[in-house]
Amino acid sequence: MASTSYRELSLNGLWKNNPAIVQLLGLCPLLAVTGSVVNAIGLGLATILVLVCSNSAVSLIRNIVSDAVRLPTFVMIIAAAVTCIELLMQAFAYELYQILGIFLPLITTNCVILGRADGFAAKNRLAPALYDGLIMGVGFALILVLLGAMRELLGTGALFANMDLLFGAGAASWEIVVFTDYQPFLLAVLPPGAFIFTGLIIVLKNIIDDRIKRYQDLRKERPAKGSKRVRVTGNIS
Amino acid sequence: MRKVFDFHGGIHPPENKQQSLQTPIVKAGIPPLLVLPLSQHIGAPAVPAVAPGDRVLKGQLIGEARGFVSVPLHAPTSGTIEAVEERQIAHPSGHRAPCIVIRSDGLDEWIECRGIEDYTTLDKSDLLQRIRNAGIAGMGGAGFPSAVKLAVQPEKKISTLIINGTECEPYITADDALMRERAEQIVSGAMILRHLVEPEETLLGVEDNKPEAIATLLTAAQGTGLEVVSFPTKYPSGGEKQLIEILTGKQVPSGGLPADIGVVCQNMGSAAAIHDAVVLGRPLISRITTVTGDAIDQPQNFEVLLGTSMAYLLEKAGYRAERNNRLVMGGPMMGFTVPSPDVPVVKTTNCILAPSERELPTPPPAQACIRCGMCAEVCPASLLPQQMFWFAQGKEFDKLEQHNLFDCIECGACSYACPSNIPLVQYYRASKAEILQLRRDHEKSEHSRLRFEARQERLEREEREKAEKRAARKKAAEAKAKQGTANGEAEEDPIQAAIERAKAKKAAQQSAADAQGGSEGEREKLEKAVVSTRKRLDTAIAKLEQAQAEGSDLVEALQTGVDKTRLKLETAETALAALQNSSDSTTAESTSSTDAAQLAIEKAMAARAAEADLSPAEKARADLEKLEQRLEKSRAKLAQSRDAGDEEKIIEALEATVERLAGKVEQARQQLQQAESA
Amino acid sequence: MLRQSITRNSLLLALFAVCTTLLIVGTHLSTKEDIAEQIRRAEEKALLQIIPRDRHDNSMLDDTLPAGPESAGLQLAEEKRIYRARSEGRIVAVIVPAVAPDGYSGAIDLIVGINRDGSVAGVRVLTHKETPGLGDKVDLRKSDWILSFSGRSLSNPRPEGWAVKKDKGEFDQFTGATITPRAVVAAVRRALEFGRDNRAELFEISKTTDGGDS
Amino acid sequence: MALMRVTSPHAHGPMSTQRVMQSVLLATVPGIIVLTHFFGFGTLVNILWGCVVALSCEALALKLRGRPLGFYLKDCSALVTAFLLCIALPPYSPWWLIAVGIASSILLAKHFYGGMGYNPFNPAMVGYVVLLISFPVQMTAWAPPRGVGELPGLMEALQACFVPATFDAVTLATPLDVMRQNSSLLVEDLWSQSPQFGRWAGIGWEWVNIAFLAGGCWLLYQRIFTWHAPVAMLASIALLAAIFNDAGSSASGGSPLFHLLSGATMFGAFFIVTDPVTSAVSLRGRLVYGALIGVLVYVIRVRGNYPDAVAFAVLIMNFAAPFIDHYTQPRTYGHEKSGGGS
Amino acid sequence: MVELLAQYPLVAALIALVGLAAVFGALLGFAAIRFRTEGNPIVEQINDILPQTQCGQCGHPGCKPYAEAIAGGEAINKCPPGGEAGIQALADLLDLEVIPLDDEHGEEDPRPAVAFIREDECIGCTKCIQACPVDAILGAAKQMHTVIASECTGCDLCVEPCPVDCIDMLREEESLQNWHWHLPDPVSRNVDIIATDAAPEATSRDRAA
Amino acid sequence: MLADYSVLLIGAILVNNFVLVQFLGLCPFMGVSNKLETAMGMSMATTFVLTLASACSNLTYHFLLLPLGLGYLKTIAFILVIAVVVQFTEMVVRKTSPLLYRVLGVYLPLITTNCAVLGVALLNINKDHSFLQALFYGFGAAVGFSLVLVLFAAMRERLAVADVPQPFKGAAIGMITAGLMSLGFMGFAGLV
Ligand SMILES: Cc1cc2nc3c(=O)[nH]c(=O)nc-3n(C[C@H](O)[C@H](O)[C@H](O)COP(=O)(O)O)c2cc1C
Ligand SMILES: Cc1cc2nc3c(=O)[nH]c(=O)nc-3n(C[C@H](O)[C@H](O)[C@H](O)COP(=O)(O)O)c2cc1C
Ligand SMILES: Cc1cc2nc3c(=O)[nH]c(=O)nc-3n(C[C@H](O)[C@H](O)[C@H](O)COP(=O)(O)O)c2cc1C
Ligand SMILES: Cc1cc2nc3c(=O)[nH]c(=O)nc-3n(C[C@H](O)[C@H](O)[C@H](O)CO)c2cc1C
Ligand code: SF4
Ligand code: SF4
Ligand code: SF4
Ligand code: SF4
Ligand code: FES
Repeated sequence: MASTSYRELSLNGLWKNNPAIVQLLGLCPLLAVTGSVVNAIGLGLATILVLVCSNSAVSLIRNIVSDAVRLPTFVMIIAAAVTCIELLMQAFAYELYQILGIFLPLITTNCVILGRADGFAAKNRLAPALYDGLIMGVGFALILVLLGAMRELLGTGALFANMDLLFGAGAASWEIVVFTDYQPFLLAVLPPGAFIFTGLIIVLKNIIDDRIKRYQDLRKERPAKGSKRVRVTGNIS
Repeated sequence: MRKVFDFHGGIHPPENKQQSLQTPIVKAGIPPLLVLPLSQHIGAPAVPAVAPGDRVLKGQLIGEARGFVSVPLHAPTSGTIEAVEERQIAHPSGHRAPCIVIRSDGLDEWIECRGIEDYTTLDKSDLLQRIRNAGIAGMGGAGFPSAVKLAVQPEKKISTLIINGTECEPYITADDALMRERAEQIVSGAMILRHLVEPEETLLGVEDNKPEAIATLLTAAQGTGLEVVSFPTKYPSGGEKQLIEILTGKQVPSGGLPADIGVVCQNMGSAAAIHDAVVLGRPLISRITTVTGDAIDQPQNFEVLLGTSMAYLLEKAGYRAERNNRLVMGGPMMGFTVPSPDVPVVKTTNCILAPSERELPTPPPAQACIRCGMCAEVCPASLLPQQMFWFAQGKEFDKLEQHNLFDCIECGACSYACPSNIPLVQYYRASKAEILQLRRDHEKSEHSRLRFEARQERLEREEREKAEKRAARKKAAEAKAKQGTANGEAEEDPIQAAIERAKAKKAAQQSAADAQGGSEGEREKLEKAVVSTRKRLDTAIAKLEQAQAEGSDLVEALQTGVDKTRLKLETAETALAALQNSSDSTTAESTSSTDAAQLAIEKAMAARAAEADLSPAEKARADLEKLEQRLEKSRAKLAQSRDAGDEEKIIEALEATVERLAGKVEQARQQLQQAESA
Repeated sequence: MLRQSITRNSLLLALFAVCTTLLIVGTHLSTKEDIAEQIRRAEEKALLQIIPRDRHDNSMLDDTLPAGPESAGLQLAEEKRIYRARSEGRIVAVIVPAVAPDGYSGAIDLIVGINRDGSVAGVRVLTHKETPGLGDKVDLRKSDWILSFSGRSLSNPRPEGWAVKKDKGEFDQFTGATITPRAVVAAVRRALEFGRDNRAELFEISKTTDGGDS
Repeated sequence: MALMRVTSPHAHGPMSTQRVMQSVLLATVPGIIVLTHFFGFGTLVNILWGCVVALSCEALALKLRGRPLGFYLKDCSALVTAFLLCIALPPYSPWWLIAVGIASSILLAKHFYGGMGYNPFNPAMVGYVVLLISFPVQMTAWAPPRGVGELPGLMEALQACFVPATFDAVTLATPLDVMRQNSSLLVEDLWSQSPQFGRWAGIGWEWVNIAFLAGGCWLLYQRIFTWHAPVAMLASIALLAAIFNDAGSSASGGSPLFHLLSGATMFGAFFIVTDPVTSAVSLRGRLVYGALIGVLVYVIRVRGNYPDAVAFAVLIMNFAAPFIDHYTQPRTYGHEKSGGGS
Repeated sequence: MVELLAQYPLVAALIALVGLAAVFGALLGFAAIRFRTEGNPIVEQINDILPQTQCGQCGHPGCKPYAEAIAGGEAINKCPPGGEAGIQALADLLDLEVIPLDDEHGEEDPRPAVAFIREDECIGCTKCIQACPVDAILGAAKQMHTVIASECTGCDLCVEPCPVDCIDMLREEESLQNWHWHLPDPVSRNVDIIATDAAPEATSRDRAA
Repeated sequence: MLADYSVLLIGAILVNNFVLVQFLGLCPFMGVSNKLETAMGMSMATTFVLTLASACSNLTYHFLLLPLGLGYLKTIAFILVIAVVVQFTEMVVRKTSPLLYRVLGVYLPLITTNCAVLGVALLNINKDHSFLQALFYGFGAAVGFSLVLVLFAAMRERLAVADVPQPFKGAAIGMITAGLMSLGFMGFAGLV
């Protein structure tokens, strides 16, 4: 695994194995807090932080823990990271903390984090683990923001409202009203919209993947059929 | 009036029965040629008891039953056996099957038949034997050997015997006509059946759309204790299970037989045939067949000798081939289409339906299932056809079985009712077959697994033993080294022989391959052969070298292998080169790049030059001759090894060879024809 | 072996527990004050919207009176608090919790600021379950209808006017939704009446010293 | 002519999918006539525009999926969806509302799932609910019936649809709305206070329901569907209404007759609940399916936020239909007990 | 006591969490020893689904090793003899998504094949016997060899080692005995209207088959 | 009293359904719903663990964390409690009923990362539930989760044989279906 290149890791986290829309992990926050961009960014940042911390920590201790207590240890590390971030957010972005509600502590059970800790960090050195955490987090956050933007735009006709919750009073003016005199399409911001739009993002990804695959198929020839065969009965002398 | 019950579902398709009921039953006469498939029913095919050239009399045994679930076959008229060969038969697959072909002599000369006046004196097993010997297979549908069905196990007490005169399918009137005209025979047959199974009651079930038949049956059955029961017309009330429910209110348990609930069911036609067999001593050699449909000028019922070709019958009834879109054996609901009118009538041919396009139009493309449930409403087995259809589409076999696919009687009511025109029954048939295939496959794979594991174990054991032995040998060798003796090898001969044999063979094949050249496909094949042979040669040489290095005792065998492969390569290359040369010299030059090929081309050029002035037809003829010789030889070998009582596996293998060669001969023959016509 | 496994594993886990606890407690201790401050500020925020800082100089959160189901007119379901805003010790306004129980989809929680002169300082909806797109316009985030109460009092408009336009009152309703504003208007009016009836207690006006501000 | 080789059965019944759909369209006609009589041309305009949008959406989806247009368009299922959705929409809806609704129906609910026959949710009801939660203002604007308010003419109806900005809609709460909102009055007072109540239910509404009942009965007679689901639904509504109706306060939810003849009850029972694609398949399953829809309709009407609950109840039960199917397999011939489930 | 502890948040937190963790760790350690599981029953179930052709096309020496690999997380689409149906069954068992067969490993051949040795060419070298994973080839050194058709799994492993290339893989031909109805074909490939069996191609295929 | 609890139950099962309205436990909802059978197993396991964890976490909070003034440790404490409950359940089930273990066993470990479990524990605190209320709320949440999971699984089995366009196959159509389900569940708004 050590040979995994950073390029590969990036590609995986951002696209090929995107935690949110490919692995379908961490769906709860994805759907719950993406009513607006600012919520999405807030939770996205929190998730990235937790992922980076937990991946690094797990990578550091990977040789100490025994199998039996592996998972609980990881969970504890994650929970600690989450709690710290929760406390910090409470101290410095209280309103956002209130909006995110229980989904902030619920980062603890975001399967992406435990999954990366167990599946990657526990087997790799610090640097790749850290990078993996970062890129997975970014991949997750990007989907969060994309979904948030789609829903906010359709649901309210504007984008980047209330950014001051996260970026201080100066950000209050960031709001862009895209459609004036817009008849809000409330479905987008209501729970059903969250599901449907996530589904549509997955569809979009499938279509793009399909295009890419077709393009690649045109360019490179397929490996020979049956090329991976082995002799069941060993070598015949 | 007896209480009759209803069953779930059912449909009311237009009956279309009156067309064929205008005239009484007509004797179809004796056609010049009769073709009798050896397999006319469920169960093992009969074994021919005659050889080509034999003269047979009407009613003479020509096919013997083999096994328990099998019935014998009799000559429908007198004549000579013309052949025992594969012929097209009435089967939905359109495949050919072994048949006995009789050329009738027109004399219609009966073999001596001895009926018995009073069958009650006969032992029951004798009586059954008579029915069996008369070749009676159920005439209502599946053609299940009647004697088997009647040989009820003693522990199953039969309470009801049902004679099935329902004839619920549209168009068909064979049983109706039989009941109208030969009610006495039926009643007599029913009495024999009653005597055999000793039921508490015997019911003759007839749908209420045949008042005339009911009336005649009632008269005939007077005083016999047989009860004629009529019930409302509905398709498929004639299905055994449905009829049993109608008449007794009981359902045959899933996977069980009617006998499990004390019922035996026979068709009216079967009953009449049993009468003939027992009272008159006549075997089953003819039956009533309805010929009907819009493409027929005079729809009517025929009494047909089994083996009569459908074309003959159709002709008699005034067949308008140009109007006909499909030819169905059986009714429009359960019947199957036959590939051509030249197939023979068999024991289960109750109807030949020749509809026009307007009458039974070509099915339009199916639409999506809208789950309307009309199929479920009409399904007599209370299944959920739409669910089964979905699962069949998704190949979800577990779910299909969960939804009781195997209780489907393939009656077609669901397809009839489906507004989306989905060929539901075909899905069920295919799925049933696939599930059965999967079961067999799974059994086989279990078997393979065991063998594989056994082999692994054996190999491990051998490995261990070898290791031990090696250790022992080492010791021995050390001891031997002191003695300093050497051994010469002697066992050369068999391999040498094998080489010779193979060489001869290869040569023959080679020439065949040569002659086959000419077409583009051939060239591709040859090219592939060259490449693959070259590759093989390389590996063979590598192997040989390795073996030599290791001093393995297989060096010689490998050497021959290498030689042979080299030879093969050469010949292949020659052939290819020649081919390219003859067909397209420009491409030949560009493609033959390797030295070896270049060399081979030159070598082959000469050979080609000699052959080139042979015309294609001549070449093909020569080819054919060679092949025929080979075929002859391997036939001989097969016969020889059969005589010698060789192992079955070997015989099988030889049979396969013969078949393959036969195929090739056939191919060559066609080529020859083509060449000649060209 | 069993014992060994148990001790080893529990020790390990305990070790991690210690580490994580240290981390958390550390963070907790260093953010404690900030958080407390934030919480207060958040609680105060709604109050401050109604009575801005420049009108008072006390901490409203610490100057409260109890209110509950027994407080006639407020229709509260549970115990709440009335906040008082003072300027130089004198109560300039109070913020009264109120409930409109007859919203379209259940109760609507409000706070109503009442000035010493009996006029409305401001109204805010705290929680509601009204239909999104219809009744939820009582929320300031969706529309500023709620601001139309500011400055009104029981005499402005006259009692008949304390209703939505459809009921011949003075307050706008929303297209397609009458029930929600109707309920809110009624609740605000009741809150004002409560303020009038309990003026003395709320504004600490003793009967005798009822000075120049009536 | 070569002989055809096909499986049995060779005969086919008279039913075709196209005919089924056309029958449903035909059966809505009495209802539409009565609707038009009481509420003006709004519904007719809705339907016309809806059909145009529906066919375009269907054609678009087919095009994108590379399917032959003619073959699929002629099954008329898109028209049925358009008819049913447009009947359910308030008359005089603006064109974009209808377009969004139909697009949700045909694209989201139908073609995302593979087109006709594969959709697990009733397309018309998906369209309706999407609109209801997205545009509640427009969706709760029912015109007052003839005799209570002025009826706009045909031109005004067209104007309402295509240039909605210039049309000033007159709206009135529907009887179910009124019933839902007033829980403190006696039913009799409610009746006398609100102009929209008629003899048994709302003015106009009762006749609309009776017309749909008639259309439904005709479909039943034509054997387009079985009686199980609609009867179960109506029975359970009536039963619940009878149990909880104390003839006094409006909090008790109204009389059985009121429930049967208001809102979309009959329309739902005979045209929505019977949608074969999205309902349970076995007869027993349909009984359960219909009855549960009835229960949900009653409960949501009386206790929930949405006065006419048919659409929600149908969607919720669509969701449960496969599960119901799993446990209501009929007893197959020759089996001891029903073989359903595991 | 409690009040006392509450005074010192650090101590309190430590006691609470460490206490919990210690109890937890003890429980887990106990469980780790006490409830250790041996073997993996899922392997047997997977192996049961694999076709046991033992052909090695999946890249493992036999079906069992592949079953173990699948249990260890390998993709389920590498067994050509099992084909789509096999993948479907595996996906069902393991609750995975059905994926198409990986054709790097070969293609599914719907018709089973049986090896056949042209015996007059066989030189009796026994290579094929060594190659056969299920011992379906009979023969002794320097004698003619033959394949027991009923035991042959059709893996074609014996073909390549044969030095004289006298082994053919014979496909089973459709005959009256093994004929059965096929599922209706889509009318044509580019438009998938659900099939009818009346499609001209379908019938011609049936006839040809 | 009884009415209160039934309101709590109905609220948790239908009106504020954990999966469709509150967005909790979505990963197992999407991941373990391909087959009805597995969904059933998961439902049973989750119901048991969720109810138990809800009650236990409530006890932990009220009798350990609150007295010690350690409210901020709730996340980590709860996750420990949940893990213990899951592990403990697994042990007990394995020991006492191998049959049940075969049905539930594989799902139990998955539950630790089901955010519905932690979510219920946290919501209990947010809503100030008493022990009994927590028990009912946990049970209601679990039943709500199980209900939609099982119905969804049955529906996905049907979708598996539908002619869904290629890019929509699998997770995408699953999501859209969940969306339409949630659309239906909006009808329950206002019931309690
Ligand atoms: C494979 C097979 C085995 C049968 N075995 C028996 C049997 O042992 N005894 C018996 O009385 N009938 C047996 N039957 C006959 C059936 O019960 C039934 O009568 C026969 O298939 C004809 O029914 P049908 O024309 O409705 O298809 C068997 C049928 C089949 C197809
Ligand atoms: C759908 C269906 C319809 C059938 N219709 C008849 C019928 O009309 N008349 C009849 O004799 N047999 C009919 N059969 C065959 C009977 O099931 C049964 O095989 C037969 O009566 C047994 O008698 P046999 O063994 O003498 O043929 C039908 C079978 C099926 C599956
Ligand atoms: C789905 C639905 C949601 C509604 N939501 C609200 C609401 O949130 N607030 C409200 O006042 N009325 C609501 N209503 C009530 C109706 O719109 C009612 O007809 C309206 O209040 C009457 O007002 P009008 O007199 O302005 O037409 C709702 C109605 C429906 C059908
Ligand atoms: C009796 C009957 C009722 C129907 N009801 C509906 C309906 O409520 N909504 C709808 O969109 N389509 C309905 N359809 C049409 C059709 O089933 C629908 O377009 C499919 O759901 C699309 O796949 C109905 C069809 C029939 C035969
Ligand atoms: S009759 Fe045809 S369309 Fe109707 S449910 Fe059955 S299979 Fe589907
Ligand atoms: S063919 Fe099978 S499924 Fe169809 S109606 Fe007949 S018994 Fe039922
Ligand atoms: S590819 Fe061959 S060896 Fe591998 S699992 Fe399949 S059959 Fe067995
Ligand atoms: S490998 Fe070929 S030559 Fe050798 S024994 Fe087998 S069949 Fe004969
Ligand atoms: S994020 Fe909620 S269960 Fe995975």
